[in-house]
Amino acid sequence: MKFSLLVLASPYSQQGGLSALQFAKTCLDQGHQLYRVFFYHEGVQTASALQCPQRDEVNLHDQWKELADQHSIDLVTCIAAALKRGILDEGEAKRYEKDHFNLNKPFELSGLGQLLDAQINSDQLITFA
Amino acid sequence: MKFSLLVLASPYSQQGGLSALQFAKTCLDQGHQLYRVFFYHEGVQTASALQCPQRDEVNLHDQWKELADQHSIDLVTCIAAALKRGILDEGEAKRYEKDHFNLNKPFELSGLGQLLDAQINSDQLITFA
Amino acid sequence: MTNEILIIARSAPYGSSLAREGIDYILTSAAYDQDISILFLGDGVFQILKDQNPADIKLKSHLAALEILPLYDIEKLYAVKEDLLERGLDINQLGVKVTVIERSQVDSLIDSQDKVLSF
Amino acid sequence: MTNEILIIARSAPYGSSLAREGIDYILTSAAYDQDISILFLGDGVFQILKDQNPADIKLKSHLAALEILPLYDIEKLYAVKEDLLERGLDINQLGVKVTVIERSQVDSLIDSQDKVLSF
Amino acid sequence: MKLHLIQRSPFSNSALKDCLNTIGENDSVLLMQDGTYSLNHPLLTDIKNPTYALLQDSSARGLTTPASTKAIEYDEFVMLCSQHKHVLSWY
Amino acid sequence: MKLHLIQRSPFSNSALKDCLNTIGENDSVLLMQDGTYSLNHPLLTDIKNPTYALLQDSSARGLTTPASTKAIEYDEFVMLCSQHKHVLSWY
Repeated sequence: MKFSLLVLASPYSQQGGLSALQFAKTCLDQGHQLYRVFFYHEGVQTASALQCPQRDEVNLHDQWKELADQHSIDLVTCIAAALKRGILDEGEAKRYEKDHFNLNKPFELSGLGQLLDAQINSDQLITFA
Repeated sequence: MKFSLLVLASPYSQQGGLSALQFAKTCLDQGHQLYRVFFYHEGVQTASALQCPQRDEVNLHDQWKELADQHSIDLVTCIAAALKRGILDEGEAKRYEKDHFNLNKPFELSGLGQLLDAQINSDQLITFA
Repeated sequence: MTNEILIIARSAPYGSSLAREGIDYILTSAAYDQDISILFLGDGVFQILKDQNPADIKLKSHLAALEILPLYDIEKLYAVKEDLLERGLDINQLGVKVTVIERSQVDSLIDSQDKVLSF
Repeated sequence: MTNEILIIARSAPYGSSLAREGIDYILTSAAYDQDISILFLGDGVFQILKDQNPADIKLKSHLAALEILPLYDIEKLYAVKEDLLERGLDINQLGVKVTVIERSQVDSLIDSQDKVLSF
Repeated sequence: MKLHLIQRSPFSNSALKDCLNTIGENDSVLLMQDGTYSLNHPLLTDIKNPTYALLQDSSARGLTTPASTKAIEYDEFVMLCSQHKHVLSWY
Repeated sequence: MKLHLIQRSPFSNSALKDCLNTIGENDSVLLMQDGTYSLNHPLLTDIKNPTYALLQDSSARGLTTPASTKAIEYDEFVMLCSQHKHVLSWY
């Protein structure tokens, strides 16, 4: 089956991001396809490369990156939700005249059309809040 | 009177940050002292200089900065809560070997002792969640 | 391909941005020619109250966003009768045209759709 | 100067980080020699359940954090009886030593303190 | 004598209920943010404590304040905070 | 035939209540995250729908699963999602 995930949970304030990661790994273990992970609402914080969790905490950003590198999963961060929350890539940093940025590949910024595409073209879209 | 504020709310996901700002302005208008604003939990996101709200949205980061510049208010961000959520200043960026950072003066990173100090040394500590 | 998509709006506006982010998703879906319905359920029924005046709290009007839905041909709006009643709201206090349905009808409304998502 | 500070712990652990962040504040306050009491109220009573085993969900044990409180001389722990009962919990299921008080006693407990903060 | 700030909707969150379960007879309640959705909630009609609601927050939401509740602005919000020993937020 | 994911505590959030208000007779309920605090909630004892709980989430919290609820792991969680037309999250 083709799954997509919608992550609304804030990575270090709520459990939803951990649940989504575990769900994603189990999907892949079972041979399902993971079509896209879409980060929206507070979930966009997951994309920040500046997160420095403690050593005994899961680094959600790194774990998603690793999973995406191994299985070429689309990690899409909603651009409108991300920009207001201070998540931007190099291009947006230039556009908004910021000296710094915090979003790198494989995370990417894109519009809500990518969530719609995931909802339409996956058999199942599961929300983690 | 001496007030301090504890901001737990995420700046662009909840209303608490807007309420806290309005409360702070009213305090100062009434001649009260604002001893410290402490950002904890999701409130630490307020300190990110990378936030790019839309033009018809309040820029909470800039508004706090302006208020602090005018009235020399302490804007303290909990360092432990901030680091895991990807909020760091230049010094922490070096320590954690990150190429970028997003926290500048007048926001500063410090420990929970600053919240305790605010609670003890203010007449009133008001929480905005 | 046009899908029938139901958005369940469960969040009250202003306190959380979820209500607004749900509407943003609805407008995007409409722009891509999907057949959208909206079900206001639980605290989501507060989204459709008339006379919202959020300028004072420096937030954008949620009702104004809902009012442009007809321009996108989104006209299938439902609200749950019991959820309105529990909150002391009657149909005269609503600012957009909705079809009031009973809780017992929600199940089959959801089942009739190709896709469902809630905010 | 030592203040009597009451922390009201209202959040269930694990789903939200607030419960943990409250404990972090308590440990800080204790390190600065404040006289701390903790009141577990509402869903906060779930913090003191025994046999927590969060390694499987990759989170740190909340109970383990509570168990070190006596090392900081924090021994005034209270839990609300009715909130335990509503959640089907009895005293045998608790992992730390608490004084069970009734809802009617909460008001005067709070009033007796110099400072109060809830998480 | 405490001031309780209710910051969440009583229909989706237990903030108001948890507060009223333990409220003292000399305490006051202030509804703010989504807490203003409590304005016509049955739990509030049963209490004798002074009840306030932040006007900006209720009018933003299209809510009207019943006679039993006093609509206030930030000026009075700050003043109420200065007049109570403890101010507790419920969220 | 829907699968409902309950992701919040029923004592502090209306997720479970809102879900059960409108649940269909052929639907199933899966408790996860703080939703596992629902395990002994009165609302659940009244329903006839199949009820599941994510074992990792309940054991993390020190909760035991009553006989009326089936404890499952992520394997079965994914399988349940693949077997239902709609999967709805309540939070």
